[in-house]
Amino acid sequence: MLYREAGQFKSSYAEDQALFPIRQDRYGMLVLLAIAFVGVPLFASDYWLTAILVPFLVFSLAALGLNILTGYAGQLSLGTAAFMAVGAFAAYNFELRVPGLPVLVSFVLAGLVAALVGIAFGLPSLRIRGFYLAVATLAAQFFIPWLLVKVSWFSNYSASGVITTQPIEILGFVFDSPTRKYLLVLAIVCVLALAAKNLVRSSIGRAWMAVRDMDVAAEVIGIRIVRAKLIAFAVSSFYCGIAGALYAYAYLGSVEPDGFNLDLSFRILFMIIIGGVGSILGSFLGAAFITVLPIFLDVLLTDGAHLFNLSLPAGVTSMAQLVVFGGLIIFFLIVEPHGLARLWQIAKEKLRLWPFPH
Amino acid sequence: MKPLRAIAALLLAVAAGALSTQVIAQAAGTQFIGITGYRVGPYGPNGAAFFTGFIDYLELVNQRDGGVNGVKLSWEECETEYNTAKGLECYERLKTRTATGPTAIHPMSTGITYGLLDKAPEDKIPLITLGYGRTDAVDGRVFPWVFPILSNYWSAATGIVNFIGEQEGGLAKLKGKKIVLLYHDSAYGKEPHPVLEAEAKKHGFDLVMVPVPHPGNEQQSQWLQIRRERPDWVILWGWGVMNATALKTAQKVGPPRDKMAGNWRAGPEIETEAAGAAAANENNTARQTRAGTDFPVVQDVLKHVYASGKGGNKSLVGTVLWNRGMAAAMITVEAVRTAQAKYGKKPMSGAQVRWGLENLNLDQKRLDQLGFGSMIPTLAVSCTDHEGSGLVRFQQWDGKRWKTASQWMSGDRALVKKMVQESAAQYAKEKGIKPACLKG
Amino acid sequence: MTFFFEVLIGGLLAGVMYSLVALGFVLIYKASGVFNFAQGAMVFFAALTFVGVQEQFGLSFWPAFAVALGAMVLLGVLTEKIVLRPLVNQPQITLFMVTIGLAFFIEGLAQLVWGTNVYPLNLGIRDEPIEAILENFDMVISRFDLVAALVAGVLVAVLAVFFQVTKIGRALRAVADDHQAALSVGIPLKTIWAIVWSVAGFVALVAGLMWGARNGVQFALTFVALKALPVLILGGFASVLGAVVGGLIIGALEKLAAVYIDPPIRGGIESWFAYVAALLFLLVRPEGLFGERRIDRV
Amino acid sequence: MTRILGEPILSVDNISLAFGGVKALANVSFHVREHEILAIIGPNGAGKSSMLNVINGVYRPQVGEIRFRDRAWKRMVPYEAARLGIARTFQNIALFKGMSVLDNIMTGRNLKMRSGLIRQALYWGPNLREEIEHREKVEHIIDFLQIEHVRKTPVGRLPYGLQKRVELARALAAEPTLLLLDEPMAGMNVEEKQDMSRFVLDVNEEFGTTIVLIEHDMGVVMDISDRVVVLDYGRKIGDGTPDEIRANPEVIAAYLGVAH
Repeated sequence: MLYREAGQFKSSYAEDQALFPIRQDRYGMLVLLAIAFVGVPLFASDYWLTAILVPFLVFSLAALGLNILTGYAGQLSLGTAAFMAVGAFAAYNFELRVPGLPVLVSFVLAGLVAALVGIAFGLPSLRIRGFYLAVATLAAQFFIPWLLVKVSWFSNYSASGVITTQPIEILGFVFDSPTRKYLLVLAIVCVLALAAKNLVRSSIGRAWMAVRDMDVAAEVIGIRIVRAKLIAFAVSSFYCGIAGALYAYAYLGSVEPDGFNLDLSFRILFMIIIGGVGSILGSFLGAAFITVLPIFLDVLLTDGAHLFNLSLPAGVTSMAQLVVFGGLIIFFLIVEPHGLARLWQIAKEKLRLWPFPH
Repeated sequence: MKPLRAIAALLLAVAAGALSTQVIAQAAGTQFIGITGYRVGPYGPNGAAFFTGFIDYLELVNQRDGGVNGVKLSWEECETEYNTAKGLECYERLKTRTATGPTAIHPMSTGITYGLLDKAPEDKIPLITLGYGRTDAVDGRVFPWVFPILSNYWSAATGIVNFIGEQEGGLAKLKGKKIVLLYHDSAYGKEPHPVLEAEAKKHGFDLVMVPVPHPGNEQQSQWLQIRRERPDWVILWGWGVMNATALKTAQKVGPPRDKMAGNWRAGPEIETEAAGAAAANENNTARQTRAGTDFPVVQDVLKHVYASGKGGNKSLVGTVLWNRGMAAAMITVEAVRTAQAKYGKKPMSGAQVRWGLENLNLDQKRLDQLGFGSMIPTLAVSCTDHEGSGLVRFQQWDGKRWKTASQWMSGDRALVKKMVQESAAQYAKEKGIKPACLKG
Repeated sequence: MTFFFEVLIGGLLAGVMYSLVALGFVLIYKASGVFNFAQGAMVFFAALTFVGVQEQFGLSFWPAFAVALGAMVLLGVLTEKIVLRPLVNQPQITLFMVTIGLAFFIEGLAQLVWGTNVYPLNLGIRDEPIEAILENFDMVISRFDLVAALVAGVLVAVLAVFFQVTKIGRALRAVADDHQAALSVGIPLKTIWAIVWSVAGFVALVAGLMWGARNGVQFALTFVALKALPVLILGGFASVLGAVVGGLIIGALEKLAAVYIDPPIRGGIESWFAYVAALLFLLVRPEGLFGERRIDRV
Repeated sequence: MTRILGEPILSVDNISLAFGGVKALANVSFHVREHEILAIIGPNGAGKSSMLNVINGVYRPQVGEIRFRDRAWKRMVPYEAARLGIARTFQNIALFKGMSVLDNIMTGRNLKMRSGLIRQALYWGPNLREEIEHREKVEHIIDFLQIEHVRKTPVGRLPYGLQKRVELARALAAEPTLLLLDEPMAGMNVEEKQDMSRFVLDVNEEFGTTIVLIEHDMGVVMDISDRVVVLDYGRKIGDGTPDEIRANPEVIAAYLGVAH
C-alpha cells in the first residue's frame, strides 16, 4: 500500500515530465542521497570507502559512459578502458603543465580530450556496424595504451611509464582522506548521472535510441545518424574520460597505461549487461554487482574453506570468479536481457499492486 | 518470476558476504603477514612459484622454530591477478585484519608498487620490492617505507653489462661491440633503458633496442631483425610467455644463444622448460637468488613442511622463483627478528618492521646459519641504501637445471647511485618531500 | 632483398597460424551467424585438456587427442543446448556478448580443472631452420612453420570437401544461406549447430596444439584469438578462403611493419598494427575481402 | 469534402532503378498535386516500395529526376528529404521498439528541436520549455489518432493495428507536406481498415497534407484516392482517376490471375 500512485494527478506536461513523477520515488531518492552524502561518511570504514565505494562510483561513471554509447545509441565498444586512460593521462598533464589550473577544470578538460579521441575512433561507425564496429574499437583499446607508453612525454618521462597523480585541491581544500575523496567522487558522479538522465530523455536521447532501434527509419524521420552517432561517441568518451581521471586521482593514486587493458573494458561491458543495457540505474546496479561480487566470492571461498578446514588450491577463487562472471553474463542475456534494472522495475510494478494480486 | 527471486537471493548473499569481510580477523598474538599474491592470469605461473616458496618458508619457521622468538606467524594470501586495482583492494583488506597491520607487503608487481607508494607511508606499512618496482627507492631518505632489497633493475642491467664485459675479456673490449636489448614493450621493459644508454655511451658499444609487444607470443620478426643486426650479445628483458617464445625463436632463427643474458625475470624454469631443448646450454641469467635444492634450508623445508603434508607444491621446490619466494620470506622474517631485538619479543607493527628492515644485516655467517648459504648475496641495508646488495650472479641452463656461470658480481655501482640520487631528488621535489632518515 | 623475402615468408607462415585460429570463427559464423568470441578460450581449453590428460594419465598422442576431441564435442553440444538455443533470433550483438561470457566461463573452467601451470608440449617437430634453405639462400625458414602451414592447408582442404560433398555439409550451407528456409525444408537446425560447434572445437584443438607446441600451453594462448580478429575483418567473417587469405595478408603486413617501422620509431607496433590496417580496409570495403555486400530493405 | 487540388507538388521524371542486374523501376514518370491523395498499386514486385524509397532518398536511381516543390534532385539522402517535408511509414512496421509510444512520436519532432547538448543536459529553462511545447503538439496528434491510452507503453507490446497507427502518428509529428504511406492497412481487419481510411482522409482534410500511398485493397484505394498510378514489373501501366483505372484494359490484364 506504500507504493501507490493513485491520487497523484498531474495537471501539466511539465509535471508529467519531471524526473520522478511518482512521489514515493522522489522521497526514496532523497533518502538515498542523504544516506550517501551524510550516512556513509559518518559510518563507513576506510576499507569500505577506498576499496569498495570509491571504485564502485568510478566504475558506475564509466558504465554510464558505455551505456550511453552501447545501451542508448546501440554502438558496441570494447575500448572503454582506453578512453579512461586518455582521461587519466590528460588530467595528469593538464595539472602538470598548466600551473594553478583548478583540478575540476582539469577533469572537465580531460573529459573533453577523451571526447575528441572518442570521436576519432567513432568515425568508423559511420561505415560499419555491429560486431565489426566492436572489433574496430579494439584498435583503440590496443593503440591508445601503446601510445601512452611509447611517448614518454605523456608520463612526464617517468622511467616506468607510471604516473603518480597530484593532490586534489579545490579552493584550498585538500581532498586527501578516504571520506573526502569519496564525497568528491560522489558529487561528481551525481551531477553527471543527472546530466546523463536529462540527455537520454531529451531529443538527443531519442535520436540515439532511434538509431539503435532502426537506423533507416531514424534517418527517414529526419534524424542525422552521423551526428547522433558521433555525439554518442563524444559524450560516452567524455564520461569515460572523467571516470578515468577519477580512477587515477581518487581511487588508485597512480596508474600505468597497461592498467587500462582489455580486461577492464570487458569488466565495464559486463557491468552494463548485468545492470541493464539502456538504463541509467542499471549502470549503477551493474557497477555495484561487479565491484562487490569478486570480493564476496573471494571471502566466501576463503572463509568457507577455513570453516570446513579445507585448503583450497590458491587462485581457485579467481578462476571460480571467471566462471561465475561468464555464467552470469550468459544467464542474464538469456533470462533477462535488460538486467538488474528491469528486475527492479518488475519489482516496483508488483509493489504498486501490492497487496492485491491484480 | 523465478529468476527475480534467484537474483534477489544472490544479491542479498553478496551484500552479506561483503559485510562479513570485516568481521574476520586473524588469531591474536601472532605476527600477521599479508600477502598480495597472484597465481592466475598470464603471469600466474610465475606468481605461483614465488608465493609457494614464500609461504613454504613461513610454514617452516612455524613448524621448525615455533615462530620468531616464540611469536607464531600467521598469514593470508589475497589474489591480485597482477592487477593494480585488485592489488589495492587486497592491500586495504589485509590492512583491516589486525591491529598491527600486514607486517610488510611484497607487491610483486610494478603497478601495485606504484599504487601503494603514497599509501604505505600513511598506513606505516613497509613495502619490500625484491628487484622490481621503483628503482630510485634505493634512496631511503626519500622513500623511507620502500625497500628494493637485493638488486634493482638498474643494478641488474649494469651487472649484465659487466658480465658481458667479463666474458669478452674486459669492459674495454666492449668498444665497438653491438648489443641488442630485446625487451617487453611495457613500463617494465623500458625501465633499464636510461642506464643501458648511459653504459653504451660510457663503454662505447652499440645498443640496439628491439621491443616485443605484450604478451610476446610472436617474435619472428624481432629475431629476424636481430639476425640481421648480427649482434655480439643479446640481453633478454622479458616476462611470462615472452621468455619461452624468445628462446624458441632464437633457436629457429639462429643467432648464437650462448651470447644471451637475461635479467632475473627472464629465466624461470617454467618458461625455460616450456622452451624445451631450445634453451639447453645457451642462456645466462642474472640472479640475486640461485636456483637449486642443495641448500640446507631447502632440505629443511622438505623435511619439516613437505614431509608433514603442509607444503605448497613439491614440483616447484628449488626452482628459481620458489627460491626467490623463500628468500623474500626470510628477509621479512629476519626484519621482524631484528625489530624484536629492539622492541621486544611480541608481534611487531609495520613501523617497527620498517626499522628492522632498515637495520637488516645478513652477513655470510648469518646466511649460513639460516641455511641459505650462497643462495643470495650478503645484505646490509641502511637508510641511504635500501637495496643492501646490488650483487648479481649468473646461471646457465643446461637443459635440466641451472648451473652457476659466475661469482657474485656488481654492476656499475657509481653510475647507478648517481642516477638513483638524481631520480629520487626529482621525485622529492615533485612531491615536496624533505629527504631525511626516519628515526625509530 | 633476401632479408625482405625472409621476413615476408616468415610473415606468411605466421599468417597461416592466424588463419588456423580464424577458421574456427568462420565455421561458426557461417552456420549460425554467431561471432564466437570464445574461440580463443576454446583453443586454450582444447590444448590444456590435451596436455592435461597426457600429464595426468600418461596417455600417448592419439588417445589424448581423442579425449580432448571428446571434450570439445561435449563443450560444443552443451554450448548449443544451453547457450545458443534459447537465444535463437536474438540480435547478433547479443549473441556476440554472450560468447564473451562464454569465453570467461571456459577460461575459468579450464584453469579450475587443470591448474595454472605452464605445460610444455612436444609434437616432435623441431622448430629449427631448414638447413638446405639456410645454406643455399641464407634464409631462415622454420620446419615447424612449414608443417603448420601444411596442417592448415590440409585442414582447409578437408573442410572444403566436408562442406561440398557430404550431406551434412550441404545442409550446413543451406543453413548459412537462410535459417528459416533451411528449417522449412526439414534440415535439423539444432543438430547442424551442434555439429558445427564440434567441428569448430576440432579446429580449436588443432590450432591449440600448433600454438601450444610453439610457446607452451598456458593462459597466454587465449590472446591468440585477438590476433585472429583482424584476419576476420579483412577476410570477411563468412569465408573460409577469406580466413586463409586474410591470415596471409595480415601475417605478412604485420611482420614487414615490425621490421621496417618498429626500429625507427622504437616501439613495437605489432599489438595494434593489424587492427588499424584492418580498420582502414573496412572503411574502404565494409564487407571484407570475400564478404557479401549488404542491401538495406525497408 | 471539397478540397481544392493545387499545382503539382511532386513530379517523378523518367526514373530507372536497378539492383545489380535486376530492374526494379524503368522510366517511371508521374506527378502528384498539392492536397491530393495518390495511390500506387500493382502486383507484388511491381516496384511500388522502391518508388517510395526513391522519392525520399533511401534508394538512389540510376536515371531520372525527382522534383519536389521548388527543388529538383537526382540523388537525395533521407535526412534531406525529411527536412524538405517528406515523411513516411513503412510496409513492415519500422517503429523504435525499445521506446514508448510517446517517445516514438516525439522523434518526429526532432527536426524541429533546437536546444544544444549542454541545454539538454541541464533540462532547464529553454530546453524544458521546448520539450513541453513539442509535447503539446504531439499530444494533439495522439488525440487525433485516438491512442491516448497507450501513450507510455513500449511500442513492442502494442497490437499490430495500433503499431501502424503509432507509425502514422510519428510521421505526422513531423508536420510533413508530403506523406508517403507504404501499405498502411496491410494485415488489418475490416474494422481497423475503416478506422485507418478515416484517419488518412482526416489528415488530408485537416492538415491539407498531400498523400502518396501504396495499397493492395482495391476497395479502399478506389474509395479514398483522387488518382491512381499502376505499376507492373517496374513500368507504369496506368495513371488516372479510380474510374479510369477500373476501365483500363492493360491494368485489368496485369491483375488477371493475381488474387486480390
